[in-house]
Amino acid sequence: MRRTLPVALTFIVGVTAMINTYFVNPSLAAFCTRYLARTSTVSSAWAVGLGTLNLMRIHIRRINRRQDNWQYSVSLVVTYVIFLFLGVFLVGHQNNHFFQAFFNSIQPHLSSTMFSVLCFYIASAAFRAFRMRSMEATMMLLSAFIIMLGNVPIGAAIFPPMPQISDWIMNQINTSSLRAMSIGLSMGGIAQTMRNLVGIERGHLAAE
Amino acid sequence: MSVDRWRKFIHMDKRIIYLIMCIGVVAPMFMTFGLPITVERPMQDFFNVIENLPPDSIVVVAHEASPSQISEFKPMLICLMTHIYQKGHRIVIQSFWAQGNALALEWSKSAFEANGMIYGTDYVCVGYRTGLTAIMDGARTNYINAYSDRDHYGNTLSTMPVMRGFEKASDIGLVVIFTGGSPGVGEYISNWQSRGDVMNMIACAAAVQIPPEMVRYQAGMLQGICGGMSGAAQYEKIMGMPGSATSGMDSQGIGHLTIILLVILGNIGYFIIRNAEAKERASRDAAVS
Amino acid sequence: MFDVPTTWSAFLRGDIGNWIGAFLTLAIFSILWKENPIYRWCEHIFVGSTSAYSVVTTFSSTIKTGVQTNMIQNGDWWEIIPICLGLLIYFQPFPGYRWISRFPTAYWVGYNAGMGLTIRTFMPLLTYARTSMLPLIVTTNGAFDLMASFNNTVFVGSLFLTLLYFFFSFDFIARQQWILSGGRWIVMLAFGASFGTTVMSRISLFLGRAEFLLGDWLGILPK
Amino acid sequence: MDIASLREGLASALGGWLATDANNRLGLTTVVFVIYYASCNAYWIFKARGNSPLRKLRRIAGLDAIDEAIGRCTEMGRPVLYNLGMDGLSSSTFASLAILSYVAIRVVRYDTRMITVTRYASVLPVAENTVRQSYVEGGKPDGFRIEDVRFLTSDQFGFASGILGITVRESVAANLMFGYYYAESLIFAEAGFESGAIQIAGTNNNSQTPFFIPACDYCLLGEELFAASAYLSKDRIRTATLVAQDLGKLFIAVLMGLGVIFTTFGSNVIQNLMTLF
Repeated sequence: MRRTLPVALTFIVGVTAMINTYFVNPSLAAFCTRYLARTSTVSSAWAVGLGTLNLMRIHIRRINRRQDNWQYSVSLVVTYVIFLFLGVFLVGHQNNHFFQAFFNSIQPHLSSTMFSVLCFYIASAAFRAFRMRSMEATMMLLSAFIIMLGNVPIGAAIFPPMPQISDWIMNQINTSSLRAMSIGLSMGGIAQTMRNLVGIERGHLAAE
Repeated sequence: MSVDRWRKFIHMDKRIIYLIMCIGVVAPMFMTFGLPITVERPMQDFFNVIENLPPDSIVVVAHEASPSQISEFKPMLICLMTHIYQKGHRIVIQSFWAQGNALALEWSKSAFEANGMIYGTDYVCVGYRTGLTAIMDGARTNYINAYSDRDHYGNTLSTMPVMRGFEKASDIGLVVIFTGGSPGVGEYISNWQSRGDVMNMIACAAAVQIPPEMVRYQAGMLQGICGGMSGAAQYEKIMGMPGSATSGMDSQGIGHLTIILLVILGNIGYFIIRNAEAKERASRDAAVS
Repeated sequence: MFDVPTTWSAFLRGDIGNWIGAFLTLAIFSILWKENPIYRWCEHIFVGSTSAYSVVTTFSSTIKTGVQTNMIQNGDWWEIIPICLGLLIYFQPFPGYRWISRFPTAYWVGYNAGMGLTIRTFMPLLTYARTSMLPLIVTTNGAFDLMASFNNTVFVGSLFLTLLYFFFSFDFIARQQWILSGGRWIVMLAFGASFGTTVMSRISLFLGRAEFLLGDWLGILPK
Repeated sequence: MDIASLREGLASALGGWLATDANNRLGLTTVVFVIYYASCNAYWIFKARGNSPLRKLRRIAGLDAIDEAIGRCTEMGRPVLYNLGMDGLSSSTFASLAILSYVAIRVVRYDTRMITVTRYASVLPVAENTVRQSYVEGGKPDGFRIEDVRFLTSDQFGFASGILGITVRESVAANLMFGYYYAESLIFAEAGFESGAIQIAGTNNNSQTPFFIPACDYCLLGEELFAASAYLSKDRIRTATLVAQDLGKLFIAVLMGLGVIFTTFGSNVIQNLMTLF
């Protein structure tokens, strides 16, 4: 019962949400958006709390036991507490001007810098891995090469038809192959979801 | 180079690669090479749409962007604001991304200052609101009411000269959508275009967003596209005002070339080492037998 | 509940904001040299601040509106059910009662699985099929169009080769070496092209940061 | 055959209750396909319950390498890092959870440490349960350490920076990344390379696979990620669903093949039949 009931809940909720989209039935559709979807949104909001409890537990334990890097955990917990305090007690919560200004003086810089580190990683990954070791690697290297040259004016300056060749690869090979892969991926995703829905895979249920 | 040198080269510290890449990208910011830029069809169409607008039109600039798009969108905004102003149209900036409005004002500041454009007369920013569908829907009957008669700074919209004759979405002459993801072009098309309010739509797309917007361009939903940094550079070229995108394209060119050269050299090294090792093995086998 | 003067926000948006931004930017870039204390410190700040931010936004936009607006103002008392269901997840850490926390998880898995099997998940498959039905022999104005025919043949050929490569349980296909290697080559060509197109946007990102550091912060960029 | 009148008849018969799409008119075809796919599943699952031998699966190198990666961690005494991907409870995360339970059982058996990370808090309890279950099945229920299943933040690059730090500081020896990834894929892969880990990755985001291929030792291409659950568990019913999945693709391939043949000879019958309602 402790195992069957959750599996049944999964199945009933899932099938209702699914069936709804196949048929035109205003009352079922209204039920789904009003109750099913809302329940999912509201109840999963609590998970965020569980997540941060996990985060805090790890770092507070690290501080208590003076494990490696505990000083950094202090800064994490302090930042967390400051932001939580401001967010909870400032008027308007996350829409408060100071909360926004404070968050925006930190997050966008960190986030876009972390993102832009990729500019260097992409260069080093290309240098390290693009070797003509096998036919496959050569294929990947060649097309990346042509596309890169086709994308910048320098490519056309070196070899005038380069943009056309790169367009051809994009339109004929990239599009078609990715389309075939998307077909496979959707089918795979569907099969995987179905296994979870009918309870063939139930690893997500808590152990006793 | 000897085989050992090559071996050292292909196993070089990746920090050297980072450094080369950094120099390759940053150096052109200080000295522009002026690599050739050709204006492509989608960009020419983009330009022509603005050229052919009836005078004194209202142009909505939907700046659906986040800070990381600065290098692509800032030069586009500068050209776009100048272009629209020179053609004698009025600009209304809006955005459904939390930071989009403030970013649009900040990034186009130099264009506003250079042209002497006046807030409230030549351009206005209506600010961020949540509830995209409700607002876009409301704007179809009364734009000012949908934005509760307040602009980005909390001033009254309806008394501003820039808003004269602008009641509902169908009064808009053109929507320019800056798009870096969702919400983006799709929302404007489904809310305003497919319901017949505004037919004229052009897009400024971040590089990652070019392929889906191209599909819309080919389907005729968008009349023109200014795509990525190369689009911005083309715009600067047509407008005759070279700026950060033109030098950015030099950076792009050198950056791409750096990666390409690294890959070529890496492969040359790889083949030289492989040949040397094969020879070594052959001579060792010969010695054994 | 309290508020602070707007000058505080203006202060953060001014020059001091540029200095904070520059420091954080350089700290993150320092990871390229090696993992170091300054990066580590920034990383922890990053995780702490964004984590708290997501707690604040989620609770105030979902649970607070649920309780304050929907339940108390509009009298929609049924929302107590999802709130209680969500709360059950907090039984997770207690061994004897852990099974209770299965109910919210089961609900989420069920709802998400259901949304993953809607008609909209199946439709694109058939849209792809329909839009890929290209004629292999194209005639333009009554004359045979070699280029278009060749393009369509390549398109359909690489589509089918890729599709066949991903059949797992068909022994017949698994024995055809030409499908396995041909399919893999096509896939690699496609992935190489995707790699090549992405380089541009990554360089743009770094250019953005470089402009911030050299222009907004140091002000040494030529105008 | 008069397509137009057929269309009209179907529209008046089905219009009130069967959902479709005004532009594509694929409603009926989709339902036919769903019924076909469901019956394939039913048939093969029924068959799998018997004793008749099922079909053999094609080899997937990336999945075979998982054992090697865990073995190496055990030898070196360094942890495994398991990344559940950047998506909430979607199909890719489900697939990743299936691989996680396989990996976790081996980790328990070899007494190796494994750090599991997830971006969304709603995945956290699910991941925790999966790992805990493996410890129970492995006979070491007390060996489970709650701090090894971690949530950091749902901010995309905040999470990426955190994982980058963990990978390098804990000097992981195997970096397993399965699930949906966005642009940060290369950050994880470079971090794993930096710490000298064996890296195996698989994502259903085709625009990120090109970054995993050069940076990782093994990379699952496309839907190999979804085949993993059946492939690793060797469970008969899961294999049956995989066969049904292949049959679903076969349907589309045959449809497409017919379409190509018909259009080549100048007839649009297949397209018209597909878009009746």
